[in-house]
Amino acid sequence: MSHLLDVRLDNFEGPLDLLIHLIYKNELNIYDIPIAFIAGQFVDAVQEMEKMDIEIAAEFINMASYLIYLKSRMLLPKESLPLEELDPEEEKFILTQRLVEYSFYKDVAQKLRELENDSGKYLMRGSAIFIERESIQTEDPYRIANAFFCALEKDNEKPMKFEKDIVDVSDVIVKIKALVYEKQKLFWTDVVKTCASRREVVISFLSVLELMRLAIIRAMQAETFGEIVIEQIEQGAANG
Amino acid sequence: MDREKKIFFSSLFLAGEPLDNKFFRKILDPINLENRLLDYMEQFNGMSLGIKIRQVSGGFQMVTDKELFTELEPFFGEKTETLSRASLETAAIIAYKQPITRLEIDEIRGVNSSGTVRYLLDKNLVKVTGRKDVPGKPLLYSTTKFFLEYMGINDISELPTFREWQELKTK
Amino acid sequence: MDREKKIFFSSLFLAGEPLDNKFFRKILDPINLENRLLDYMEQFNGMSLGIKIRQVSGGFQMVTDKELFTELEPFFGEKTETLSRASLETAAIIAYKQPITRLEIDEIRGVNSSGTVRYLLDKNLVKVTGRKDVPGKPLLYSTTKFFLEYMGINDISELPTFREWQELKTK
Repeated sequence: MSHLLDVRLDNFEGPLDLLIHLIYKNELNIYDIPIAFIAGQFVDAVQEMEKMDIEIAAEFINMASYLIYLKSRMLLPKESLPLEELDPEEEKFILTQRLVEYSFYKDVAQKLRELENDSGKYLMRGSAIFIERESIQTEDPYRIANAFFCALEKDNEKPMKFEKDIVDVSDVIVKIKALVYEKQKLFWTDVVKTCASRREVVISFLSVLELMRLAIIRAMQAETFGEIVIEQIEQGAANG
Repeated sequence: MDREKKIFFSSLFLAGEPLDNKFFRKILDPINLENRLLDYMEQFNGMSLGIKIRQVSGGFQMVTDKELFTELEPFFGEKTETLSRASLETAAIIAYKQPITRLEIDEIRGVNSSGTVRYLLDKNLVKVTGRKDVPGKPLLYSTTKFFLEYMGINDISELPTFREWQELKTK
Repeated sequence: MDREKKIFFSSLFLAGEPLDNKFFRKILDPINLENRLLDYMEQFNGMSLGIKIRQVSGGFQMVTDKELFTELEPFFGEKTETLSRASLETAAIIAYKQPITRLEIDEIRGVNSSGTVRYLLDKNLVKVTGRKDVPGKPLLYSTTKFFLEYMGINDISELPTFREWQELKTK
């Protein structure tokens, strides 16, 4: 009896699995199960498990008691059965249906196992490859060569200077003050020469007026449309 | 058209994952497209390059030939555990009976399946697809597109039917 | 050998990125291997599949055919900016003059290049390869293996010479 289970109970997915195992093991016809025989085998298997101190899931106990109940019902004469209960033959039919259905899924699971193994042999790349825009469209050795040799040639040219488009008044005041401190005396046309734009000329003129107001410089014009001379007012000599 | 064929091959090369017909209808002339794609697939596979195009989960995917598995596996194989018997059984039931509730799965298996269903959900092999209109409104489960890809099949209908199985059994 | 060819193709497919000769020597018979690989590459490219094998920085890479760029780009185009003129110029100077210090680059360009050099380092197009034995011991920069791959060349010597560039320019 202890050799009845050649596979441990926890290798079975459930009571239906164990039942199917017993049916195949004893070469029984799944469509006409000898209930008394199978009930005995099933109960033995469960008891064996208990002896081996393996925790038995409630489903196995339920199935064992159901099988015993069904077995006892089948032994009783038909007439003695209460009317509200199912005919034992019908019960057996339902159990058979369940077993057949379950055994179908058991086989499908086996088929899925094969598919899983087979599919696992087709290796695939996990992630998509994105086309690098640059390497496909633009960058090529010629472009690199072009960039390099053009840079070398550019070396001989005077670097182009970009002036700020917006001229700041305070920047211009600082510039004119510096010019005046440096030269003591200069012409307005000298100031104009330092201007990058017409706009800066206008702002320079306003700056000169402002510096005159602050008594930092004085400006004189000898004749109408003549040169304007700008000169520094000596510190202390102011207001003098 | 030759250019179309090249786009088909190169898209599959870049994607790695399966690309479905919807994708190709966007990028190629949709009229009678599927037949042409099947033709291209056959041409490609006929060249025996070690790379194959397979039909899977309702689309096409570029994969390596399985006969090269032993050589390529050490370098490119991912170590993934296979599914347990309980998971396979549960997945099988969901595949055939979808959408199905957990209780209905339990009835067929004769055991509680909540653990395995959760595992399959985690693995993206099954998904929740609604609730059944019965008391308690239990969740309904179906298999995913990834399930098909994982099993390497194009459609659930590729699995044997109950009738086919019975005929085999009674022989 | 046919199987070797298949392994070559399928490895390149799985990797997606370049595989160097060292890799193939591990997986295939190393004797006279490179000649055979070149031969396989030619065979593959001769089939005009829309997928090509190209030689790159001491190895091979499977890529899509350039001519399919417009069709594939909307779906598989990488979302990156192209190199700016400043970066391209700086990369070019480093490529031709390597190893070179930042100051030397600045002198050629006439502007400060610290920003673009940092950008190229980030993009893995250039790398630090030592220090120059002059006062201040400034860092020396060279182009990377990725730079070669990016330009689609095997070796820096494949860049056009001044004479070649002039000829190209005047055409």
